[in-house]
Amino acid sequence: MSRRPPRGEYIETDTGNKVARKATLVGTQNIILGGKTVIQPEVMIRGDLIRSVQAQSSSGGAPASNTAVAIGRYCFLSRGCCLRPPGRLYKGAFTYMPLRIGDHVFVGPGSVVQAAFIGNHVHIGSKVAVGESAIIKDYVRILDGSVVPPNMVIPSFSVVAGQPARVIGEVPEGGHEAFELRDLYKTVGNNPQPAPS
Amino acid sequence: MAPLSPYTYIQCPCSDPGNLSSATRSSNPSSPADEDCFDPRAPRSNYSLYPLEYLLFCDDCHQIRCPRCVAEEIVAYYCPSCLFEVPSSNLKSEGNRCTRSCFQCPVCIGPLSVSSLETQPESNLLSAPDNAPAPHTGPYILSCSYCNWSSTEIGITFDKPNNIHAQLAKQRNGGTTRLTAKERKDRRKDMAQSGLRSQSPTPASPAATSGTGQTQEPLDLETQFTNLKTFYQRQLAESNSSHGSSMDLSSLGDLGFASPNSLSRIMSIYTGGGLHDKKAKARAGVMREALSPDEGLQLSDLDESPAIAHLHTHGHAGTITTEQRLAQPPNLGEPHLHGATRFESTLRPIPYLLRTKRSKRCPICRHIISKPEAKVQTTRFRIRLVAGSYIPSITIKPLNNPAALPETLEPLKPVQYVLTFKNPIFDPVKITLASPSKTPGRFGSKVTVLCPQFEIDANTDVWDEALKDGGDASGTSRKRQQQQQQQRRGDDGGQQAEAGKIWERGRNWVSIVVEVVPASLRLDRLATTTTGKGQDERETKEVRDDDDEEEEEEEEEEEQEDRKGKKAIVDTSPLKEDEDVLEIPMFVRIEWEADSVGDDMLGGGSSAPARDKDVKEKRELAYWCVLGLGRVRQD
Amino acid sequence: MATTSSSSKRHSILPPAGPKPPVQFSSSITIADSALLTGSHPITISSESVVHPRARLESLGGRITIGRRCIIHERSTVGAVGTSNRTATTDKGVTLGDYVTVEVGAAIEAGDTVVGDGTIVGVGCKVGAGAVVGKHCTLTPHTEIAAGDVVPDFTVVYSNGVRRPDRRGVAELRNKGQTRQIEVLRRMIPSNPAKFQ
Amino acid sequence: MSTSTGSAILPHRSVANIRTPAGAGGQSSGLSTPNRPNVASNFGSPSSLRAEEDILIIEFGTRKLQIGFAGDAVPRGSIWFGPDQQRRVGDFREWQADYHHDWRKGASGDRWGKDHELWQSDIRGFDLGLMSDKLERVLRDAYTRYLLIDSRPRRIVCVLPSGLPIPLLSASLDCLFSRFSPPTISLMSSEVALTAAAGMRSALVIDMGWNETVVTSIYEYREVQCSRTIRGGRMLTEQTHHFLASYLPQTQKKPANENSDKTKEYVLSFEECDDVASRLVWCKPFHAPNAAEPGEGLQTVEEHDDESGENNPTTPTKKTSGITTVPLKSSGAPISLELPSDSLSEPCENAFFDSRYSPDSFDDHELPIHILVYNSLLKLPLDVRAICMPRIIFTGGCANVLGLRGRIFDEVSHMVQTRGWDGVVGKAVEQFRTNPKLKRKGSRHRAAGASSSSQDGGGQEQDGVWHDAANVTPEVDPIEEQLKKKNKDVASTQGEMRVIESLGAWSGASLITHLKVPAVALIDRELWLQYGVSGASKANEIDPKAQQRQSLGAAGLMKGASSSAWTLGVWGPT
Repeated sequence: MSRRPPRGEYIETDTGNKVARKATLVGTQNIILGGKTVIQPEVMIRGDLIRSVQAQSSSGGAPASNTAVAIGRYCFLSRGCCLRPPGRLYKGAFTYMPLRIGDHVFVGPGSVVQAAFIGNHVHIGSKVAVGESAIIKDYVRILDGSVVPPNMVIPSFSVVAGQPARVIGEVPEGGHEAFELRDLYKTVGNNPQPAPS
Repeated sequence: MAPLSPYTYIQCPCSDPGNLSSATRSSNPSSPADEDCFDPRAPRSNYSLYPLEYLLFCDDCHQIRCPRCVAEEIVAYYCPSCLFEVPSSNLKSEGNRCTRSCFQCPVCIGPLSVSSLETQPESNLLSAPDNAPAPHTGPYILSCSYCNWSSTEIGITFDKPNNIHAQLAKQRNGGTTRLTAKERKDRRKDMAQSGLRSQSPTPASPAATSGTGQTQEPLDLETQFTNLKTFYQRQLAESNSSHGSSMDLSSLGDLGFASPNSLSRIMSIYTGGGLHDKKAKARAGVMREALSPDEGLQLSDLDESPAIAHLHTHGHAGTITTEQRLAQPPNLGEPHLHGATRFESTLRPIPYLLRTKRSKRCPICRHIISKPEAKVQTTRFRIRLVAGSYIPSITIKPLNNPAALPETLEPLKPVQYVLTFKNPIFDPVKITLASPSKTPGRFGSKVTVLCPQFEIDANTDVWDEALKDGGDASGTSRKRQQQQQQQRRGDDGGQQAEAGKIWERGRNWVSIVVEVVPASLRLDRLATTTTGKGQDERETKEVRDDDDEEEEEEEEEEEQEDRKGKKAIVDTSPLKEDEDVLEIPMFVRIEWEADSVGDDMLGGGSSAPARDKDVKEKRELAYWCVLGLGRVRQD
Repeated sequence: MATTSSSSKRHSILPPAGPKPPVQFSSSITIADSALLTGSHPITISSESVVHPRARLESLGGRITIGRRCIIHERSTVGAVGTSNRTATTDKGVTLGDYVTVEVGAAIEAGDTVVGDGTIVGVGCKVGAGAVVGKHCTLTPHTEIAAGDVVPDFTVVYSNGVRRPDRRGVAELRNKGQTRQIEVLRRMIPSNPAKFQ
Repeated sequence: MSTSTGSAILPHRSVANIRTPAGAGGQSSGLSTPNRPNVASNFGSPSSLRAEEDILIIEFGTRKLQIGFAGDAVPRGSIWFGPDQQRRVGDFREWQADYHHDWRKGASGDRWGKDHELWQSDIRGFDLGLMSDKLERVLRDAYTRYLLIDSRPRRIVCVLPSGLPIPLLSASLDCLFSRFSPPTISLMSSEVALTAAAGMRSALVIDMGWNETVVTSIYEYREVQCSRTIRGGRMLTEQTHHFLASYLPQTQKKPANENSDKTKEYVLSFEECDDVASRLVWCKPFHAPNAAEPGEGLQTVEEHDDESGENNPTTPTKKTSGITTVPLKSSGAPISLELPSDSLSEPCENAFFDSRYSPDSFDDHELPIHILVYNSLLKLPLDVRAICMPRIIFTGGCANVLGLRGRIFDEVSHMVQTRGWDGVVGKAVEQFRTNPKLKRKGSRHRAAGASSSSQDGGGQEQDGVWHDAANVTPEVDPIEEQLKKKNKDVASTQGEMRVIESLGAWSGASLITHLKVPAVALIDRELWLQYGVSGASKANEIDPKAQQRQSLGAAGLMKGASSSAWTLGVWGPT
């Protein structure tokens, strides 16, 4: 991915986000990037699916908060993954809920994430489907091809896999550093640096 | 097969024969006990090998600690679904599962959620005004949003949306209510009276027992257990009053005492006389057998024809899979299960097993080596001494194209790999490697470590790293050029990375080159590959100047004669799983001189002053590790 | 915020304008203008259905008929030219019943493929050419229905193809939910049918 | 964090947590909620080591391990051994989407299903080290997953089949002592535990286990006699395999290969066959050779008869014209077989009865179960037999095969009626029976007890209960005498055949331990690590009293134990 088209493949924002030009961000005004976050080509983020309950005038939530997708720092959205806010029937009315993502979250290629909350230091493998309004706590590793069922809660330090996904192991004490994405952040962009050996 | 990325496993020294118990020592040669070479594929090795991140390190014993050789202590219990902490007192009373409303689907073990069976939906035309939706009212159900199973399938609904666990305990499948512990106690009381009455006719006749026992529904597990316990305890109490307190213990005293062939002794009981006899009398005197259901007697109903009929009507689909059966918790509400959970209709929602936060101690010096924060929600650790910050990490890359991994390794074609050792500690370390020239197992590949001994400079703290970053980058670019040359030369298979020289050196890392000649996985080659090295030399050479044909032929011939000799010992069973993975066992010895105050190894900056101290002490660490390079192509 | 700049540029890379298929839209449908409609056979979308941005409707393999109140999510492909070399006997490519949901990234191959009323085709599913999926079925994420396979009504396909009957009897409820969702979506997704006509 | 944080955090000092319930829950509370570990019933001083307050009960099986706390009604967890436990730590490949485990090249490819077993009864060339590795890993798993306890030392009670070879026993003990360091381990024979868990003192335990079926006669908590046959779960699964294989297209193509198929090569995975065996295989009800014969009178038999008879519509044999579809994957291409449901009883037939062959054509190690049961009853001394007959307990995995227990019961009771308690069979006997003159003469010199058969063959037809056997029994059990004195009206049943439910060996052990009954084989850690098996002294050299005293006084304290000799009980050297 370190090949360089003449005009930079990525747009590097002043907060250090690297957003691929070939990424599809719908409703950007409702998408918040924490900074130092990488969005690779063909990533799709549905910022247009905002919560609509206040429009329904039931449960008068703060109307200001139109944020659909909030992403923390040092996140890495791999090629072809898709983030979209979870929708659900709320008191008989349908609404979307915001999707909140912490820091150092890796989303593998081709994964579709409809979680309600993703903590810090979470690794989502490739071709994973995270069901609607799932809650994923910190230091969770989701192996490739898993299907996280809707509304599932995944506690910290879990290794998760399967269809449907289940906790199949614990992240060992020595495994925490592996979730760090700072180095990975350096390796992409318009002038990528090689990964330290 | 997906190309597997190179990996490293480390064998914890705790599984050395020295630390193993007598039985394991007295086991087969297949155990990794024999130090001379450790076979990563021996079945036992799987139990002693760990990825680096699973290993801890005791700072005082200066030893690696693996999950097998740490003492654990539980810091907190919590439910993995609702993330509520559970006090350990509840654990004793309520058991090891969540007692709130957290359940797993008995069909697909996805999470179950409580939802209400809503009333008839109003007309769903968009034009229809979306008037205030009906407030959720019971009955409620547990339903799986993945496989769409719902508790209505087993005929269970709930009145309240909360505390499902308690409500479920009161219900059998099909919705029939079940007595709770308390209710059962009351029932037992009045059962006791009726029981006395029922005992007056001789219970010997099944009529009587069935009178009390069979007409009522069979005892469920919990009840039968309780009844038995009270039954026994009552008698122990009685006997306490009659005999000395030690006697009552002797009542059941010699469970499993006699061996099957001691019939004679039994008989002596009847032929009278003998101490045994008296003892038997006394013993038996205090303990009689259960005679009625409320004493825990449960005649079994052998007529299983309804179940059989059910089996034949519902067929394979109606029965549950082995996984589903194993996932089912024991159902206290049912009679003792002789295949009770066999049909889908008998499934029960699975309450989540609780999880724990555990801190770990070194079993030798009792120091804590890992301690998480107590709160369930926090992920911080108070102490976390991971092996990764004490012993060098090893990364493996193919020499020729570091970027892409080769799909598979060509059999009999030499490949070179770069092993990079990174030193995490703040003292320079001396590393000595030893690996067998031929990997153990049926398919022995040739291994040559070009530089088995070298030193790595000390790790430096964060600042230096930051400063060095630029330099590093240039260094890497230099490395690239080198490698490109190497690549050119590598193609004609010439020796480039010369023996005894390290390949590359960085601030706190050193990389060396290992050359391997993967063995052929052909079973008919087995005979030859099991022969000495010399021949392999020949093989590999011949393969290099690539005219395989004739070489093949003479191979064949050789095998002919080889077979005659070797047939006996050669195991030509088909390829086992992972036998095509080229794994190198490597013995790593690390020596370094550390300040006697060993605490400074973790923290970054504090080491700088520490290094000035002249009090040094020599330390060394040695262990086997396994390098997995890749799969060998099957020809 | 920073990413808006990217969004403006993003419009420069819009779908390649292929042969415009003849379309037959109900006046009440909602179709995002970044949806991709290609192919030569006609594409029919009945009343109140929603087509998300970046959804692909390919009528190369035959005509595509989409029933009432269907939701075609982003990146899904209806009428994909099947990998299974199966020649359509008629010109019917794909027929979706009413209240059908095609989730993110799902692919429904062309060639007499039928998806019954109220069926959910989950995230990343693949329905082979000529397959007939019954009414009110649920294909959980990553399910693959082989070409020509038949899935009876009220079937749940989960865990790599395990099938079981759906005994909840909530078809009505689901339709209602779908209706609510459509209400919301048609407010959120700027519809531009004209673009395709 | 979004989700609600945990409630007030309690102190983790085990003292606080563990003691409070111990104080609060007296004897009574122990009764009311049986699934509370026996902290309640510790009338030992609470000052005994805290971690020991809950005693672990571990029941060893060939394929599964059940573990929990003493006083619980059921084990907290039961773990089955399988190939996936034998992977390296951190190897999650079985969960990868693209991973397909090819059972043909499993870690132990040719040994079909062997890696689902903890041990084999044949320990020649068996890697004990590997076994203890397996054991340790499974136990650690149980500790963290099911028991949720830390690794502080706890007393352990092991429930073992009495036939367990010493090497396996000592290896297991080694593993337990060295890796989990319990202060003491006491051994309990699963048969005896079973008996206790049925509320009995004596019983005929029919344990249809995995490797073999063992028939053990327990009398007064003693194993009087035990006989075994290889007809167990494994055979059932293999029969199932042959059965299914015979229906597979590829094997039908080459029927010549059939017998080689039987011997060596497998066409289906063990897992699949095991699955089918546990799900679909059932057992046909008993059919008397000639229904006209009198002595069909046993109640149970009647039930089975008329439900298998024409009059009853719900009879399985009637319905089983139906078809059962069995989907199979491991044979290569996925295929689903259409089998007549009726035929799915064949594996069971072949595995346990083999009625095709005449009874005398079997070797001793492969007797059909009903014959085995009958013989072992026959071998028993008269009064013990009379006690054991109404106390038959079925256990073991194969007891779950639908209809099997009833079938065996009926077979046996049929044999009893037709043959009586006469070891001798054959033409002579038949003539002797049928010929009245001979018979009258004979009945004198036939043993009083043995005569029970033929006469009460008549006597029992009325009410189907063998009062005669009980009455005929000459010397009455002194214990019963004493009991009668004690509480008048209580007599125990004798003579008639009767099957009793037991809670299972684990629950029995839990019960016994909960009642503070000391097991005879009580092994102290220090002693074991010093001497190992060799340190054990012969079972009958031990004075049980001494054992009790020491285990009575501060629970298994070092000096108490080390002061006296110890034994391995049934398992020990004799």
